[in-house]
Amino acid sequence: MRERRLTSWKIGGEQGQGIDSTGEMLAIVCNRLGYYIYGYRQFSSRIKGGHSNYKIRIGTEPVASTCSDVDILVAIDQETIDRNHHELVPGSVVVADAHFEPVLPEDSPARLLSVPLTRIAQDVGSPVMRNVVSLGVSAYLLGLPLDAFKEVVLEKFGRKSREVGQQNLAALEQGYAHAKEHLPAPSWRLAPGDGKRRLVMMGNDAVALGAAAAGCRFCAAYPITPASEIMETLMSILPRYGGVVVQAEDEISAITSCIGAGFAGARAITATAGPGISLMQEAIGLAHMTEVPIVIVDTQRGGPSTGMPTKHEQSDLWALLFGTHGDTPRIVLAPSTVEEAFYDTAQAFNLADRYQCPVVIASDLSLALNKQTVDGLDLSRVQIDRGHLLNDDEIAQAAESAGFRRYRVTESGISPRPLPGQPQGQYLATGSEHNEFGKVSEDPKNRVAQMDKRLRKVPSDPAQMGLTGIKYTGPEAPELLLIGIGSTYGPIDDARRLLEAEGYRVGHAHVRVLAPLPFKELADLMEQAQRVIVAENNAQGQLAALIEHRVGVALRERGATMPEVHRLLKYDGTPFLPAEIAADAREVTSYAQAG
Amino acid sequence: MRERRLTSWKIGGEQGQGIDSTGEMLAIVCNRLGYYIYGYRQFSSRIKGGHSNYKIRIGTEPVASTCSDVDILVAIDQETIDRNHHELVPGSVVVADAHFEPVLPEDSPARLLSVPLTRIAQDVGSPVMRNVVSLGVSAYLLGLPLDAFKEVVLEKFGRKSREVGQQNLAALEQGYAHAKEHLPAPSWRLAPGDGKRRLVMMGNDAVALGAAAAGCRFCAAYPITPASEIMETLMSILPRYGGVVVQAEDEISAITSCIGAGFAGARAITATAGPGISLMQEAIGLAHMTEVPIVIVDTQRGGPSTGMPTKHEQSDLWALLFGTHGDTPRIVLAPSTVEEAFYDTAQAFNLADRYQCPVVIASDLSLALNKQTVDGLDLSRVQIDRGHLLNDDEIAQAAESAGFRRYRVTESGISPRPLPGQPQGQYLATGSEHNEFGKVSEDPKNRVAQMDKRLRKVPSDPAQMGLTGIKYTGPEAPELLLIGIGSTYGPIDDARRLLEAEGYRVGHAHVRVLAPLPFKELADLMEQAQRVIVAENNAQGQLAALIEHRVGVALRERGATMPEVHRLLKYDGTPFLPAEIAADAREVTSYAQAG
Amino acid sequence: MPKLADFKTNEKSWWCPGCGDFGVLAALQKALVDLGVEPHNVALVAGIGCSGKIGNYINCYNLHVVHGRALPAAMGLKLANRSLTVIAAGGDGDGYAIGAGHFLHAVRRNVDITYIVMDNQIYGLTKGQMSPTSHSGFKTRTSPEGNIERPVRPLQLAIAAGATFVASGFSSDVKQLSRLIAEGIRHRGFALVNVYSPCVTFNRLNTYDWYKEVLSNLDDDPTYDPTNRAMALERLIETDERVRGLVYRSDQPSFEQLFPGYRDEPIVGQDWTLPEEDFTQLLEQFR
Amino acid sequence: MPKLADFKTNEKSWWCPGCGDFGVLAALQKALVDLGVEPHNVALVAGIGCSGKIGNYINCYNLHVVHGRALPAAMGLKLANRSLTVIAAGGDGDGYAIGAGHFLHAVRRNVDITYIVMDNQIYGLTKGQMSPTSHSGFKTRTSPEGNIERPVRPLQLAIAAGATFVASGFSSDVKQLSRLIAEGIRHRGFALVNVYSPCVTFNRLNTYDWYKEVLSNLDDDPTYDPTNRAMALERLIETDERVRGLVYRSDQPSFEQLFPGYRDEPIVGQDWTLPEEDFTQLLEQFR
Ligand SMILES: Cc1ncc(C[n+]2csc(CCOP(=O)(O)OP(=O)(O)O)c2C)c(N)n1
Ligand SMILES: Cc1ncc(C[n+]2csc(CCOP(=O)(O)OP(=O)(O)O)c2C)c(N)n1
Ligand code: SF4
Ligand code: SF4
Ligand SMILES: [Mg+2]
Ligand SMILES: [Mg+2]
Repeated sequence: MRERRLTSWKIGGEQGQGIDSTGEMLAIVCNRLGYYIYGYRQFSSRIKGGHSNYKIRIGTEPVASTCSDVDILVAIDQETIDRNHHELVPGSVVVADAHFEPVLPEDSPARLLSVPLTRIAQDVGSPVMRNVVSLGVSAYLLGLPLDAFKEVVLEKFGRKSREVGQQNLAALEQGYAHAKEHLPAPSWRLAPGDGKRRLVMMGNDAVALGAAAAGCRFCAAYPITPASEIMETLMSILPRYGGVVVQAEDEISAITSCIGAGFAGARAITATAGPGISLMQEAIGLAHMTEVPIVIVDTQRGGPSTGMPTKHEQSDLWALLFGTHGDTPRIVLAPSTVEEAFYDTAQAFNLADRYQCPVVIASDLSLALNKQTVDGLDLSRVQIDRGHLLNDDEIAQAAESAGFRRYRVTESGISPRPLPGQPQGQYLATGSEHNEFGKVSEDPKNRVAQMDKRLRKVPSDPAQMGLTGIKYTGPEAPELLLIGIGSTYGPIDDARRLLEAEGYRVGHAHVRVLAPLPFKELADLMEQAQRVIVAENNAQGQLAALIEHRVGVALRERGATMPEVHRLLKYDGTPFLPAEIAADAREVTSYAQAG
Repeated sequence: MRERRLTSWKIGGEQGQGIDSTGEMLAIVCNRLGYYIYGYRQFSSRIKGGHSNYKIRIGTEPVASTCSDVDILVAIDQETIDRNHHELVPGSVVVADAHFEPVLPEDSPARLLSVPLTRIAQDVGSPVMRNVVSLGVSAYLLGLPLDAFKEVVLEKFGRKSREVGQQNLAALEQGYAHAKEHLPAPSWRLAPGDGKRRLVMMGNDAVALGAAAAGCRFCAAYPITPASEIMETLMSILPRYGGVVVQAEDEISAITSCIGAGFAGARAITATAGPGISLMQEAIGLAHMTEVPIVIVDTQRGGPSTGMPTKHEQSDLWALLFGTHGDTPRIVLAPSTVEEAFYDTAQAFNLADRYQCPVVIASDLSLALNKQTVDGLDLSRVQIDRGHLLNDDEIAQAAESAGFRRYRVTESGISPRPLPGQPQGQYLATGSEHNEFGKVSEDPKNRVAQMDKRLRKVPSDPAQMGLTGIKYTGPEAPELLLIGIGSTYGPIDDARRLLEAEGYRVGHAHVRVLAPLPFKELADLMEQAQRVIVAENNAQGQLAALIEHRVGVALRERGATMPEVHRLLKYDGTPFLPAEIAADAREVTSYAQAG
Repeated sequence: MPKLADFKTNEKSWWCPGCGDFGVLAALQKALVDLGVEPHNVALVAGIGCSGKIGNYINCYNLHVVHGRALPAAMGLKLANRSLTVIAAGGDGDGYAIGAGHFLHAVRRNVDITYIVMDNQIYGLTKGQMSPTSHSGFKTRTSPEGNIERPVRPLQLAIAAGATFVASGFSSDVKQLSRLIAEGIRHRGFALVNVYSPCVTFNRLNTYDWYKEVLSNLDDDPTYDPTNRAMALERLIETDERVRGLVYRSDQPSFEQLFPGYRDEPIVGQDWTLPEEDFTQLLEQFR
Repeated sequence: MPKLADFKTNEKSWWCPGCGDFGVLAALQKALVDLGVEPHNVALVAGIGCSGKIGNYINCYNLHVVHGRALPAAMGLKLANRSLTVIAAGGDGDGYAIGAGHFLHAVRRNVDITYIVMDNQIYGLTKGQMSPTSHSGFKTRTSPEGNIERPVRPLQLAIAAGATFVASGFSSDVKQLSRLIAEGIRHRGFALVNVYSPCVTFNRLNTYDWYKEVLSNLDDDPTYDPTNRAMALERLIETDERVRGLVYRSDQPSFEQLFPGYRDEPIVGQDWTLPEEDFTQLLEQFR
């Protein structure tokens, strides 16, 4: 039988019908067998009902994006077929519950396999187990060992009661048996996995773990999709280490509590999405002005306002950079994979402590919620750097009769910091303009000195902060440069491979630090490139505008010409497919050749 | 005696010592005598105590800015001399209260006139009237008729009681008499005013009047410096016309109430400063998404956070343009004089109704609080345009069984609007993404259609909205182009005159609409200019960055080169002085010539 | 006269089968029919949450705002158009967590709106975190070892803040609930109708059965006097607010009645032109 | 032992001569001295307002936040460093207008902080607008024809929201006030000390003389029992809150006592490294 190294499986049905848990179980099985997976859930802002689906790409090598193809579609209802059949490719199959008398469009390249999922489930106990039956069928079709599934099903349902576990086990086995007996033999099977149990996580898990690993012991947040899991996970971890997690009454309270905790020297985090970011804007300015370190996670979703709470988007970039009133320097990290979300979060705490200001992690819904295989996370790479804190002796030496100069104007702009509880370090941290002692001051000279100090302390280039500003793959002087941020890494990388295979000299520069923007590195790359495409998930080209500005100025200063920045914008709530990006790239380059 | 057509008078003392009211009285007197004035108050974020001063420039022609020169300084305490003596010019005088035994630095070009202000005041009733005594002295020194002062003093103090009025009158007269008898005769006097009583107003007055004139009948706001007067003035006007003003519990409530009122078809306004703008960011997105017209005034002050509440700044530009999460088109007007504040505010309501979105007035502390002479305000220039509202018949015709298509996708992006209370017009206005009927929808195609509709409806150029994007003065192809926004109009214009007199070919382009930015007009001007200076009151060059970006792209598209954008940034809390701008301009041009 | 069908929409409900909010919707629609108001003269302002979706299913003018802000929007709406029946609605999180400040101030301002809170003692839409009305000890996604905060007591709080109309409903008893809502609408001033509306998906503690057992019906109690503030507070403390019926009402002037120069016509129907004489007069103070 | 001078700063006061807030500052400093805490072990979080400037004049760790947010910041601070004495302070507008929501939630969360509200029934710093505690009918810059809103009653509200310590002070009686503050600090849990602190510049209604006349002293009343919730509420309603002294106290576990795994050492003093074994263990759930 033909072996495939990559396939794509999808299940769909009504929200509340176990769509999610079926996908989760398959993901775990695959992981345990040593495959790489990428999961993509589509769901809506309601609890039960409404179409929902879960696609899992499974491969023997890392999979970094979703795709538009489906090889196996499990349909719990007709709506699943209606909404997803366009993804079916030649040779694909639809496993549909016979119960609803499934119909496949005539011109579909797929083959319909009608399976009495509900009936089998009913026979072993209850129709709700139809999804587990479908998992048995899927095991057969994918050519994966049933035992691996048994283990996972038992783990999941055995917890509730032995009986429930056994029933689900039966459902699984009956599904497998039915498929083996009644379905045509599959034309392919997955090449065997390498048997290594890697990690299957979503970005929110990685952020929570990164925080815990970095010594964060305080979290205050307010529930919101798609950020809630960060608080929930920390709620289960931090108490073991003397940490505290508070579900605040709103986002303003959440971030202000973090400022209180940060002032006290604890590492504090809050996580939210667009509406929360907008509400936090005033307090973000407070953290800048008082120079209190905190970490803020924004899991971007469809905006503006309530927007599309369960849909992916990257449209808070401007708000994160320019959102609070007044002049503040920003640090915004942009992890592009689950793995990076872990290290970036840990790093964010170091940066916050070092530069004494809020640090933002710009995540997005796809990164936050889509499960990805991670090879491993290395705790030893997480080093805690508290920045310039003073010990009691240093404070005693520095303290003057007028008090301690908390906001001493230094060359670097960073002023050494005492913490409450340390003798003689008492000072006033205020959101009002203040002098070196922290006392409120409206003196014009002092104002300029303090403003300059605050603006100066954050370097203008991520390289000066020891950060990788750009993750670049491609030749030295690409004719075409693809630029993206956040979770678009996977699809852009896949598109790059596609294009490369077609002979294009294409590079992919992924922006890993949004602020300070690595404009020099970008300028180096763009100076060489003939065409530049910025692919991002928002309607206004927020990243493109920033690049256009900063790189434009840098290139003009070098006397170089700025290539046109072509915008590839997708803002319909779904992530990019690699094929879409590749198609756009071909068009842009052909236009270039024609033009 | 020599006649001057322009002079500068200043009084200083502790906050709470009548500094403000003395300045106010002089301003009124001058106005009634037919002079133009420009008042500049310096005060701090406290109620009593702390140095405060009030400078009034008085001229026979329009005066549009403050300056660094002082001809007559009235010092109620020594601190006033210490803090202000550097402004004294040759030929100037210091009227100082003998009471505190005033000392003037030896090298001062001014002459010290020690006058027993407190003693005279005490003699006629109470030392608190020392400021009124000083007004009498000032009348003499300026060569202005005492009668005009009497009228104003009586108006002000006669209200309290006849006795208080008479006492203050005596203080005034005694001051004048003392000066006449004991002080050296002044070497100059003001050329006579033309006797026309113009208007002396601050921007906040003009905004409130503009709103009332435009049919605004709802205001909800929360007190904050320097915006409070807008609500307070409307509180005194609107109830007469059936309008309602609510002091909200916070800014979030204020703006959301305005959205409620705007949804109901009323013209609604809220006014705030930076901290309030930051708090309103979420609701601003809601107004965009629901397409509800409202008007928001931001009287910018020193930021970030609480910053410098009583100091001038223009550092909310970015927050106003990019502050809320998600993609929204913005309309931000930027009046540069008190007069424009009136017409712009009235116009803002028309734009809000026409484009069905929030419209922001970007004011700033200098514009909001400094009193200026206004030649007159013409009510007939205020026309009310409600935008595309539907009458009952039109609604009945348009309504379908599924309801009324409130968010119909039209070519212009503007969807005709019914108002609550109109039969058959019922619809859902929601901050969630929605379909044409207003029903919540997460459909990708619909999302794109609605997002495009919202972004499309606001033109990309103010000219297409019938607005003057740039106010330009200068030759056709200036070698040097000065660009500013808001209250810097006066000082830049003064600087332009200075430079012009020195033979520079200098132009002044003042940005009257911040969004949509009049980038084409700017590009036309910048294409010609050899040097460009953007002068603004913030630390990051917020306006310069916008111009650099948008004009940079426009010029590149034209194949033209972008001149370097030189930033002249002042962020010490004080407004520009014309001389500062001129000096910078000379330096930049000389560098250009050398370079 | 409007019929029940007039207040329905063709929108498929997004609530879980069995959700208490269905009862609240039905009761509200019935109350509006009973009061004889036309759909176009009703404006409903809803917050964010499962509860906040109520506006999707009722045919009237609907404003669906951001989380926690239904009350200020409803206030602005009502003060702008005084001839509308204005209802605000939302969840316990929406109203008593993020919206708690607005709630207090709406109560004391006493604008003539009716506020319906669908209190399921949990965050439904975000999938089961504790809410400010969650019981102490209740295990949720954000209180894995049991809630350690003491719950908000909305009825007592409203009375302490000076509410002029306070009712407690149960979504299973549509008849009583619609009567309470209708009374709230008829009340001139701010009316709170807090409704126990079970979340069948995330709250397995405060179920229909649980409520049925614990709720006592004040309307059936001849000794209870809802105009007696002290008695109301006492009963609420005694029963830990496990009551339904009219809790308290008093007659006090509404904001509208007190506001100087207030007119009954909607602002949109008034003449907006500022007379030239008035303008000249206004300018006088600046001369 | 720390002395009064240790809590003073060399900062010149920005308050108007005669402002009530001087008394509050003195009382707080005295309370801290009486309790024997060192300046470096005290953290004061203040809001924005004239009142919020108190942090300028007291030598301790000070955090001056944005308007209305003193309580959440104080909570975060306390939960992070449990060995500090944490005080939150601000005005009536700060605490009961923009901060009302946080106030309610701080009360019910019962974190061990002491909250001092300098209640002058007016907005001082912004020059005389009405505040949520302004009397009905009071003419201010924003109520030119008299306030038409009913005032917030902070003491009743706190008790209705479940407060465990409620006191009312008068800034003229520094002795009593410092005792109340000290008791509030000693109380394990959230303590509200609302202080009538006259604004001599903008409030000509609620003056020193007025307060002296109307305030009755609960501490002098042998029949008053501050552990009796019903009695406390009754007295507050009867007197319209024109009282001073200890209003109510009850012993209930604080948030800290209930939080699972809570440790007494400040977070900053704890070992932050996550043991490798624990990390491996945490990762297990993702395999
Ligand atoms: C500013 C903001 N924060 C958080 C959210 C996420 N959110 C949506 S609904 C909700 C609470 C739901 O609980 P409740 O108000 O009780 O309504 P229910 O779903 O239980 O009816 C939250 C936190 C949001 N939409 N906006
Ligand atoms: C978000 C925000 N809104 C408004 C203000 C302006 N402001 C400063 S203090 C204050 C209220 C002052 O009243 P109160 O809290 O009673 O303090 P007081 O000055 O009377 O002591 C206001 C509205 C602000 N600083 N921030
Ligand atoms: S989750 Fe709960 S509140 Fe939400 S719709 Fe379902 S049952 Fe109702
Ligand atoms: S204005 Fe009032 S509250 Fe503010 S310092 Fe002066 S007296 Fe005190
Ligand atoms: Mg709820
Ligand atoms: Mg106050």
